[in-house]
Amino acid sequence: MKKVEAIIREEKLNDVKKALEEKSYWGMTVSQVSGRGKQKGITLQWRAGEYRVDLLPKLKIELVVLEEDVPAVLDAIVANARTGETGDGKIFILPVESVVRVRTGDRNENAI
Amino acid sequence: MKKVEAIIREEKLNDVKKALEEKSYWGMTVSQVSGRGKQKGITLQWRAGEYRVDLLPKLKIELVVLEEDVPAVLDAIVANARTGETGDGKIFILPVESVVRVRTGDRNENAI
Amino acid sequence: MKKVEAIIREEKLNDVKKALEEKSYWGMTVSQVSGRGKQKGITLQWRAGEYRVDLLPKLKIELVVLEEDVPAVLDAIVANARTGETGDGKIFILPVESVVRVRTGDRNENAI
Amino acid sequence: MPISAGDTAWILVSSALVLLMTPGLALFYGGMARRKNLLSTIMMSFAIMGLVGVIWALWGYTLSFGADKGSFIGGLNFFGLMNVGTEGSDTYASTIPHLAFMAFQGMFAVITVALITGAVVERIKFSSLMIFSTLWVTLVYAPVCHWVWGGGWLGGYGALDFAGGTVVHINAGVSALALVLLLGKRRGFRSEVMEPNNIPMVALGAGLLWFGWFGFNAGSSLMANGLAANAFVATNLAAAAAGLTWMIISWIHHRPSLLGTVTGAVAGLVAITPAAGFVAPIAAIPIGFGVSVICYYTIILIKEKLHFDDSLDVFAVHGMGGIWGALATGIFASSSVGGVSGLVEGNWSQPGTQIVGILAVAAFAFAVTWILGKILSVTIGLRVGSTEEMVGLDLSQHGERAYGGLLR
Amino acid sequence: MPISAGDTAWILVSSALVLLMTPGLALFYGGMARRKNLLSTIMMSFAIMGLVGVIWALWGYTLSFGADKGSFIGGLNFFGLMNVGTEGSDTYASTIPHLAFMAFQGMFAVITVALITGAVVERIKFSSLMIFSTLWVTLVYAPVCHWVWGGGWLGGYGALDFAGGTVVHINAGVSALALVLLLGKRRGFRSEVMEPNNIPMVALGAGLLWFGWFGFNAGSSLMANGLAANAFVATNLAAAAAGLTWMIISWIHHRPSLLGTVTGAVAGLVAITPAAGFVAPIAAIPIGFGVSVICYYTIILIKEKLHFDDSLDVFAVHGMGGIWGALATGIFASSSVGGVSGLVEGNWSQPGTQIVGILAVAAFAFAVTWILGKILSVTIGLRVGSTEEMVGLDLSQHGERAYGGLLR
Amino acid sequence: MPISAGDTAWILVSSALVLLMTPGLALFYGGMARRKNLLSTIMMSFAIMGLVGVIWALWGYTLSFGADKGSFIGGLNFFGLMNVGTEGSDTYASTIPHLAFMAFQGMFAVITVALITGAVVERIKFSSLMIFSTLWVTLVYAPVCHWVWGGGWLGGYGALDFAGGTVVHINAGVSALALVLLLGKRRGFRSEVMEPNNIPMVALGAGLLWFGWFGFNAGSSLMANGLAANAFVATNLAAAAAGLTWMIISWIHHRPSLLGTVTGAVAGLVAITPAAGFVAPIAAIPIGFGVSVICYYTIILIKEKLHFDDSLDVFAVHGMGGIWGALATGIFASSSVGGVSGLVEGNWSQPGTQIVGILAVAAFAFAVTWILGKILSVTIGLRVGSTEEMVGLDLSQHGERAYGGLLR
Ligand SMILES: Nc1ncnc2c1ncn2[C@@H]1O[C@H](COP(=O)(O)OP(=O)(O)O)[C@@H](O)[C@H]1O
Ligand SMILES: Nc1ncnc2c1ncn2[C@@H]1O[C@H](COP(=O)(O)OP(=O)(O)O)[C@@H](O)[C@H]1O
Ligand SMILES: Nc1ncnc2c1ncn2[C@@H]1O[C@H](COP(=O)(O)OP(=O)(O)O)[C@@H](O)[C@H]1O
Repeated sequence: MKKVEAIIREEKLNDVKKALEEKSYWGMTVSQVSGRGKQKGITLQWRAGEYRVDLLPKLKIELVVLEEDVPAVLDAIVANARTGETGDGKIFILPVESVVRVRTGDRNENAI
Repeated sequence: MKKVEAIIREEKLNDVKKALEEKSYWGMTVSQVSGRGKQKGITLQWRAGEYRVDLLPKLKIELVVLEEDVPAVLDAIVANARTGETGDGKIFILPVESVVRVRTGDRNENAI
Repeated sequence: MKKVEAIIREEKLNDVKKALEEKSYWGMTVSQVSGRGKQKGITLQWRAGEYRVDLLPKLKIELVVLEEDVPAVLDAIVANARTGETGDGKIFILPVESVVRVRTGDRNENAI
Repeated sequence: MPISAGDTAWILVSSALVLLMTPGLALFYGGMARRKNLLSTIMMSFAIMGLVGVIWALWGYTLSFGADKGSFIGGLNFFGLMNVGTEGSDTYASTIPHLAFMAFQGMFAVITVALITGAVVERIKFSSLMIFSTLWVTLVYAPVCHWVWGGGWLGGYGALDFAGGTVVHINAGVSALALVLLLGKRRGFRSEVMEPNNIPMVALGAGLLWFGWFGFNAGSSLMANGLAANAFVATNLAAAAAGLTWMIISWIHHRPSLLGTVTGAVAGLVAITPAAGFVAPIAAIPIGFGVSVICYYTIILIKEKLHFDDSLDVFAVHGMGGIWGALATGIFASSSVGGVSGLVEGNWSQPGTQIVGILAVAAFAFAVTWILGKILSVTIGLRVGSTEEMVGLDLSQHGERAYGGLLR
Repeated sequence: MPISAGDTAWILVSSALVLLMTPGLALFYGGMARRKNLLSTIMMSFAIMGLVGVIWALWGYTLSFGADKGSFIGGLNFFGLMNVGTEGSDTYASTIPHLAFMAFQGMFAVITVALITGAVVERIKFSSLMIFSTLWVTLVYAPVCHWVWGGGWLGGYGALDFAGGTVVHINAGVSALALVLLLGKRRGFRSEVMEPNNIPMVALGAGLLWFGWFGFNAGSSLMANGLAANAFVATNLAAAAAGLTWMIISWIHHRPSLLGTVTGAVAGLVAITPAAGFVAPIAAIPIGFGVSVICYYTIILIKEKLHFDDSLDVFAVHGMGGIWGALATGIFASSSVGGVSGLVEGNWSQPGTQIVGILAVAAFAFAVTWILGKILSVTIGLRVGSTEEMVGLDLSQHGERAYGGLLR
Repeated sequence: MPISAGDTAWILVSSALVLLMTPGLALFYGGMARRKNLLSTIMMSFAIMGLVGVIWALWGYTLSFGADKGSFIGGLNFFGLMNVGTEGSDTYASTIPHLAFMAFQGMFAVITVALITGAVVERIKFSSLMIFSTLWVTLVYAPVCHWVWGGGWLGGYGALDFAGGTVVHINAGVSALALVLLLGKRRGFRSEVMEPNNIPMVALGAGLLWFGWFGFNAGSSLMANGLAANAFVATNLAAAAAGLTWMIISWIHHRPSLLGTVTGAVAGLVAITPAAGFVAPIAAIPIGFGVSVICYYTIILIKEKLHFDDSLDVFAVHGMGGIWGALATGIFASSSVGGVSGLVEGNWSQPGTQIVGILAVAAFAFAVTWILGKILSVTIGLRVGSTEEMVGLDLSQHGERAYGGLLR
């Protein structure tokens, strides 16, 4: 099993969620993060004058899926989180050694 | 060393924390996440009419522990985060390659 | 590739960020977490009387870097997040199997 | 007539109370928007406090209350506050300084324009809103205000509007509807969940509105007298009854909702506005009950059946609430309160007169707003771009975000 | 007597100020609850504004201020606002419209019921609270109000209560205690940390309460005169002195606390309530000092020794603060202010009279509240289920959450 | 002269309005600080409401308004509110109770001290601030207040200050600058981003300030009369014009900013303060326009060129805004309003007189504040330790945090 961690733009969550849903990847965990990368921040303003913020709001989506599902999940995310501008985000794939469903105590494949 | 990532109900944190404490797993990191899974969301209401929210508030607990401690930690979490209803959460176990304690620079076993 | 997950004090973010920047590690993802460890909490007060909070605000910094960059990153974080008091935080290193840049679809080394 | 210190104190306080309603509205609306549009929503009200505040002194007051021109509009004799002094006016509220009357009326103009914004939040271009507001207060608000209160035809005709059911609420509500039709829906309307970002903020806003509304309604008696007390009690009772009613409706459908309760209270305040100085206070109970039923189901109709994106229900609450209030004034008016009888006292013609007022104002407001909106739409555009809308208006229109610091 | 515009202006404004106290209280309490119960806590106050607002007009006012029946309760001559008009009343406040007096008194009834809710937040069933409020305002508030201000026995007996130390604060505080004993503790009380979710919101609420309390106390002179000014100054000084005192106590124990400072200010406002029109303003300093000491250690006693879960310290602040205030009125009353001397002017009997008032109201309120609560408890139940409590009352009782959007 | 109910009602309400400004300021400032200093920032205002509230009654009022001693300070005849009663004063505002005048003036003292705190937030030691406030209100505020309004030399000399441009705003603004120079910069000033934590809170604070300012300015006429109405209208128009101007300036540089708009409105309120009862209302438009231009570029100058860390721009907004207002009063004063002509009516000497007032107050305030600050700095220290500053003043000074619950 793998954990897919995708950092995306906040406004893309709905599209990504729907795309995953259609491929019946329903389970996911989302959290608010701030990030920086190629995108060099945004300019905001004080009462007078401006300033730059380099850590921008992003969302992190975490999905734990079977190894064979990783490509499909990646496709769904990339296709729907893209705008083509810097700041679109990154996806990281991490190994997961086991999974437990709290409700039942089921393990691994049965628990996803 | 392993990282145990448990997604649980918000209201279960105290019980889980206490159970881990009793087994002397004190160190942990908690964050607010939103998730969906088998639990199909909740119904909230507008001024008039209703709507469904599918991403529900959950908490993520992260514990980095020695491999041999994983079963005990899992037991403590499963036993205390369960309600038996959908939405109880998931636990993921990930490999951790090394650990550093910032204060001392200690590594690995000594740093947990 | 590795994921470096550092839990640090909130007030140390700026120093850590700058140190990483100087070594040209620019990309990172930051999130708000609460943690406990050796640091046994802080005392706050009600209207009358006091209470202890054991989960304290921390920040989690996540950086995905090439394996060879890990030591430099660790050094930068440890050197700049330290105060010497309990509560300075922990760093975990996790394996990352692959990385995708959403904007371009680039993979792995090219995507970091 | 000499200036009365008691009346002056009351109208100055009432003016301050009505002024406070606009920040109250900013929070009431702001809390219901999504977080990425929170500042933008609040900004609309504050910008209008500045813009309309200045316009009112320059030409708004004189067009509304200047010497009557053909029963349609006021003349320019009060342009730039000329001839508006510390003595009482001959025409209006002679026991208070003319400036106090002007100030009180100005607060109404400000909040009326601000009310409209609730319908267009989360997608209107800020520059267009500023131009629209300038034109609207000049070409819609001033004439309608003149018709009803400034010596124009509608007041003369006998349409009753104690504190602005027609001038403020129907006017704003119907204009909001016209803009909604022109602007179209927000991206994701009815496909994405659009949760209010901060319901406690909505409740705070509602609390300030309720508080300020005493100035709005009881101040409209323009003296600190028995009529003011009558309006005061009717106002409070309508808010209470309507809040309670909406709570019960939401309970029947689901659970007793705070958002519903405060919406109901505001709807009750809308409905009692035209009636407060014409009906016996106890009539506020049926008026408040009626308005919550009407507005609740209007929201369902508009949003779920017609699929109009009247985002914060301005037409449903202010338009329909104002219409019900105007009608209810014709029904419940009591000659012992405001000198005019309504239907329940056997005056069968008053509801008809009220309907003429409703239709005239609604038609005028809709038509002129539509034309103004259309012109803006084909020239500089009414709507922000799609990316700007997705990112949120706080960043895209104002270069700010509501909650700073590292993270949200 | 003819209506005075100045007095009318003052009482209408005061009524509006007291109305604003309930939303202020909603925020004050709301900020101290946990986030999952934030809307629920706010909702209690707003629902009561609706419910008691309507009840007051229907039967609350007449039971409190109607023609005296046996020194115990008012008759039905003002039922449904019958005979309550725009002229002055013969009996009460004859220089203002009777409706203004009625409105002012109604605001007191609303906030008194709302005050109680602080003790029962985070676990009471909303439906039971609504029924309880209906019964309590009828069977406890109205009689006690009648005893003290409506021509009943306690006012006649000579117990002093300028603006509601007994009628409002002791009444609410003791009733809160009775409910606390019936309801039991919140899950996790004293084992889990229950942090206030939003202290800035508490401070805002306290600011609105302080502001509104000028209407409460200085408005209780029912004229815009020297006595009103006396009450105004005493009110401000008590709030200031008590806020400062609580700050210092918290500093001695730990650090100067904002939550403590604003709690102290509110306690000072409570304590000065019965005294404001009877004592010289400077007496507000010892009164304010005393109340903070008393309430601070009462909280410690109640929560840490007795382990009663008086969640937001209603008994400690309003009950004990009100008792101290009533006593202090008997101590510091000055005949040159309100016509009655207290202990320091050598009138040894006044404290005794005050104690009779305190005991009578406390006993009555406790007993009737206990009975009402018990009946509800054994019929429909007073408390939400354990899962509902854990999930939070916002979701379980109201189907809403405070902060929408993707995440919290 | 007998007490006027109308005037009394107005001044009591105005006092309540000015009281509300301090919680308003707490939120206005609080929202601009960083989250870790949010409670601390709010606490400063609330602690000062307590501290200065008590001091004013004990010795502040008498030093300001007691029998004149050498044109410099008031005598002790009103010490502890001695001789301040429910009758009108012979000297001040004879149509209202002396206590009402005292209360009204006390609210000014409170907010003036609170204004200063904006310059020193996020690093001043709370204990030092408390001592400083005690000394400052005694040694700076009371004398300056006496000079201008209490029968001292500056009022006699002919310097015009209707509602506190000099006494409140220049006084606070210049004192703030002195403290800024003594305290030094916050850690990370100009190297780290210091975002306002909550702009909606800033807007709410601004709304409450705007509302309360009607009491501040229009209440300063001390009667409910034409002059009050004049001041009322000027106040609103200045806020509107200045808010609009600041919005446009921010738009020219970047985007129309909400933070800018509300800052502008507050600056407008500052500038009109000394002028409100001396200029024709329409003059509020140039005054409001001017103040936003001046303050905007002063902020840039102070923060970006001089690198002074006047954290929340107290000198820029209140100091410079107050100076412009005082000057503008000398320019636009109209004899038909307040009996004195300014430059535009051909009185070339009035601006000079105003400049004397500005310089005298600025020099005195700067010098005494500097000395007080220096003494504190070398004795107990003005500043928190570096770790305390990094952790934030909420935890380090007050042992509290703004938002409780598990996470932020
Ligand atoms: N090396 C990295 N480690 C962790 N997170 C990263 C890293 N690089 C980028 N990110 C995350 O991805 C987000 C988008 O990265 P960015 O480089 O701006 O996008 P793009 O590659 O499309 O230009 C950042 O805001 C940050 O949260
Ligand atoms: N495949 C998944 N990947 C990541 N997180 C998941 C996944 N499935 C479930 N979760 C997380 O676990 C939480 C509980 O899942 P759910 O299926 O509702 O519980 P249960 O299995 O007890 O019914 C979800 O809200 C989500 O945060
Ligand atoms: N075993 C662990 N698993 C996960 N997070 C941990 C663990 N131990 C500590 N942490 C995180 O690191 C933070 C700092 O730990 P602490 O032990 O207080 O620091 P130090 O080791 O410097 O004394 C904690 O607040 C928590 O977030």
